[in-house]
Amino acid sequence: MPPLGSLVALHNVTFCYPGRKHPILDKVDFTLHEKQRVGLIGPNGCGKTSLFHIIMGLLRPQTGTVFFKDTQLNRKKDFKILHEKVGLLFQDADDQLFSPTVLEDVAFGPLNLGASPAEARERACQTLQELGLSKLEQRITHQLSGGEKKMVSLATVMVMQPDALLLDEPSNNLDMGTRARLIEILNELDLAILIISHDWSLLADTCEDIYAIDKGKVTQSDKAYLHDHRHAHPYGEQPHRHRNRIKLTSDQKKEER
Amino acid sequence: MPPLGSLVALHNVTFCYPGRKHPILDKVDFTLHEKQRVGLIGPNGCGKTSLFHIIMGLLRPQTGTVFFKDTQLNRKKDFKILHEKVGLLFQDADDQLFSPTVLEDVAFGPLNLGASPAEARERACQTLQELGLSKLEQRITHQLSGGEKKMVSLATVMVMQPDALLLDEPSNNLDMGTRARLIEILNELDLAILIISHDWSLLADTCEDIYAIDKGKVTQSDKAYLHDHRHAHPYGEQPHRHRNRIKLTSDQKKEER
Amino acid sequence: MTFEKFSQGESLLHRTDTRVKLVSAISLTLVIALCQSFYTSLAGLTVGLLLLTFSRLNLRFVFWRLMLVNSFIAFLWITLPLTYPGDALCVVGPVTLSKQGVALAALISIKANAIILFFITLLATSTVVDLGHGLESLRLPKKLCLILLFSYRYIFVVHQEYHRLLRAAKLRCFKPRTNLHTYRTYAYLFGMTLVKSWNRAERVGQAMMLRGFHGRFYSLEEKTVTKVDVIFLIIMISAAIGFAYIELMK
Amino acid sequence: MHISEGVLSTPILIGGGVLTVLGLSIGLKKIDYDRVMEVSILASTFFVASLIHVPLGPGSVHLILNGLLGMVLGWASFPAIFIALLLQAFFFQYGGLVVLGVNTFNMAAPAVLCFYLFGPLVSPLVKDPQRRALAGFAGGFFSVFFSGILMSSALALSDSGFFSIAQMVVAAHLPVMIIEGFITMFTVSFLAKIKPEILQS
Repeated sequence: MPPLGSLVALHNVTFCYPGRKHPILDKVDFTLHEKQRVGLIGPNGCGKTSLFHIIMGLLRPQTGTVFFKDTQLNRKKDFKILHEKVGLLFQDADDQLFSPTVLEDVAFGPLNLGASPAEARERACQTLQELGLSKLEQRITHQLSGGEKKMVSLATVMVMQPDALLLDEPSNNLDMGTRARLIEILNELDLAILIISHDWSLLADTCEDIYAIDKGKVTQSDKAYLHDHRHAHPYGEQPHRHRNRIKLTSDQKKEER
Repeated sequence: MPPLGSLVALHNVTFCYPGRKHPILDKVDFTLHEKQRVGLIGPNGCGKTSLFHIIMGLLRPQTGTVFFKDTQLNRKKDFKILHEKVGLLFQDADDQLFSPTVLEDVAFGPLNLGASPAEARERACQTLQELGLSKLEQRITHQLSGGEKKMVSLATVMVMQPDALLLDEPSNNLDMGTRARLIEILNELDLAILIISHDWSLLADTCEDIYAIDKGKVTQSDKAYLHDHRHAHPYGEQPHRHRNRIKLTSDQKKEER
Repeated sequence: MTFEKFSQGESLLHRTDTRVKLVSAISLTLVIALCQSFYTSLAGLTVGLLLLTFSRLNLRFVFWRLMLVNSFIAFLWITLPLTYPGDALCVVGPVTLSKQGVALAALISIKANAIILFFITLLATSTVVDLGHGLESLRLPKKLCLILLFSYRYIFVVHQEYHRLLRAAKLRCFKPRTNLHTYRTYAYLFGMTLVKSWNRAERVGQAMMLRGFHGRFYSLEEKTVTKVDVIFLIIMISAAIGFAYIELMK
Repeated sequence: MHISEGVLSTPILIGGGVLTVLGLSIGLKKIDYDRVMEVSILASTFFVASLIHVPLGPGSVHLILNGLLGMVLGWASFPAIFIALLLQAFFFQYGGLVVLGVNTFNMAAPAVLCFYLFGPLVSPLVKDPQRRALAGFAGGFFSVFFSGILMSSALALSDSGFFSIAQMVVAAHLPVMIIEGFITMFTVSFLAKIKPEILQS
């Protein structure tokens, strides 16, 4: 059993894609607490997205259990309560947005939760305003830029007033401006956040805990060691910040030198 | 006029999408020499893909000219000689693989260039073999995995025996194994390569020169400065290489310290 | 998505040339579809079952497929005996069952099942790719064969695209019901899929042009017919002629 | 929405076959080789529509959308529907080969009719969104209605004993017509906003 009082938890989860020899997730335990901010780093194809899909009930693991607020979720139906309180931001915003205008897309969730059209509209407008997107309200979603689409898809999730936000490679394909704005917004949000990304500096800027995922296992970041990297930044000349909230152990600090 | 003896060159190219205020490419000069390996880095929506489409004649710039082997390409017809010698690898392999089976898809190009069915078949088989894909020959395209699709679409381009290869985000959505295999193959090829990607380490592993593209301008990477990055590597404990072919100027080296 | 459930296998029917199977299926189906006698249709069903044993397919899958396809036939069994004009077979309270109606429902059932068996054993044992090439060498218009093969290629891509959108809607608590909100949502989901397909068609068109396409498709196929194929074809055509003989003698 | 093999009479099967061959040859003539891929991908998209089940009371019905198909593809609806039905036969053994002509005609003829009657009314040139929505609804509704009529006529003309069944077929399609009307209406409005060139054919 995972620790009591957690928001979302996986217990002993094993998942193997049909036809593959090795499970992509192998007896994984994972816990996300209320308001906890966790980053998950790992190479492509290591099972990061599968982990999200298992949490959301889109994939069913071969063994193990998903818990939401200490309730075991067994059947497809059980996951509906989780869907109301946990929002998933897809890697590709084009997979998420399908309404003709931004306002309609953001209002879609509240309508499903039983809000009247007027209420849904109001909540959508408010959410867009909070994210600084009011001027996009009447725009055709399909014609937005990649960065705008990403922010609108964040709005479609935030309008549900979730307790937790799962973000799948949120900074992929974003220009520096949108990326900075996204980090700012994420840091203002008062809810649990789980981000998977290989954008290390995004994770460092937004999360308290960082886990690594590889060979089917999820391990806390103290195993992942920090080291120097030759790294070119095409925008090196423009001001950019690299916050790093991870507390280094003295050993790692030494290695960093 | 671009320098003589180049393979592909853009001269003073400006391109603006209809309805947009700012041109996405603004008086760009760009040259790709025979066997040169160039990486192009920049955020999404910065015009990387437009640049490729302009080179291939799929988009016509408002001003400026495309040169292929010092010949100015003006009309749609002129680009046909370029299509025979410059291959474009699309970002989404599903756009490139339209034939029902792998062998048919790879043989499609040679057949169009006038090869007999037997010749086309032989060239296709040979190309697949060279890329280590022989066992995929008879497979049905839509049943391939994402990584397999990417490798087969490389084969459909390589079978044309091009002088230059343009790759649009080749490592997107690839698993680690396929990505490594792709880098290996690209490094073995004896032709000019132009890659656009935001996968910095892919560019560092495959290209000699790196350009940045932003705000409509293409700038050589000596402007993009190399600097230290606090960077955690979850696999730091395992051996891994960071090749970096970029020659640093002494100034940059100083900054790197 | 496993659409081509029966196409994988090692049996004689899986190995037989697709063109031979196409010609066989068309001639057998034609005779049985047009026949009016029980004898002919039963002979057809027998040949169908015989082919099934040769095909060595998973009988459970075949059974479920037959059940699914028979749903329309079941509808006929409910309605025809009650509505078809004819002599009373029996009277249950106010309901009269028509003798001719029952006979017709029975005849249609036998014919339809015989034909489905031809279909499963002769056509579904090939991949759609082979069937497309087979139809092309049987002189079906080339454009039509190309549309068949390319549609087949992209059904899976489009289906996935639609499913990703539907998944996103469901994660945002979309519960399909009988109301306008539901129909509007499905319209948007399909509309967006259509827009994506439209854009994809443009990109694929570009990819084709870049690889030298100039309005002509060339074929790579050169399949040879074996002796076994010829014998198989002769047997199947003889069966079809046999059915026609039975039908005309009645 | 199709008739099984083994039900219809020989003259009806031949008649349907001839009409479909005519429709196909007109349709194919209108598609030059550069447009083959476009028609193919749109045909797959409409095939996928037939896999979409929308709720109707306690049950569900799958989409047909032959009205929308007609507005988008015009005469190319004949090959697109023919191929979709052929694939259904290959994949699921629905329908059949001999009856393919009748089934194609029953769905494609209303699509082409819809193209001429409602296509101009939903085109991007129409500036009034309400009129476009109305035309969209009418297109979706009537194309299924015409298909139902053609299907039941094929049954009733095959055998006068099928008359009652033919009536039931039309009645059973009534709720489907309404759903198709709404879905076509919303899709047409969606396309007009997002990608009007799809409705331009």
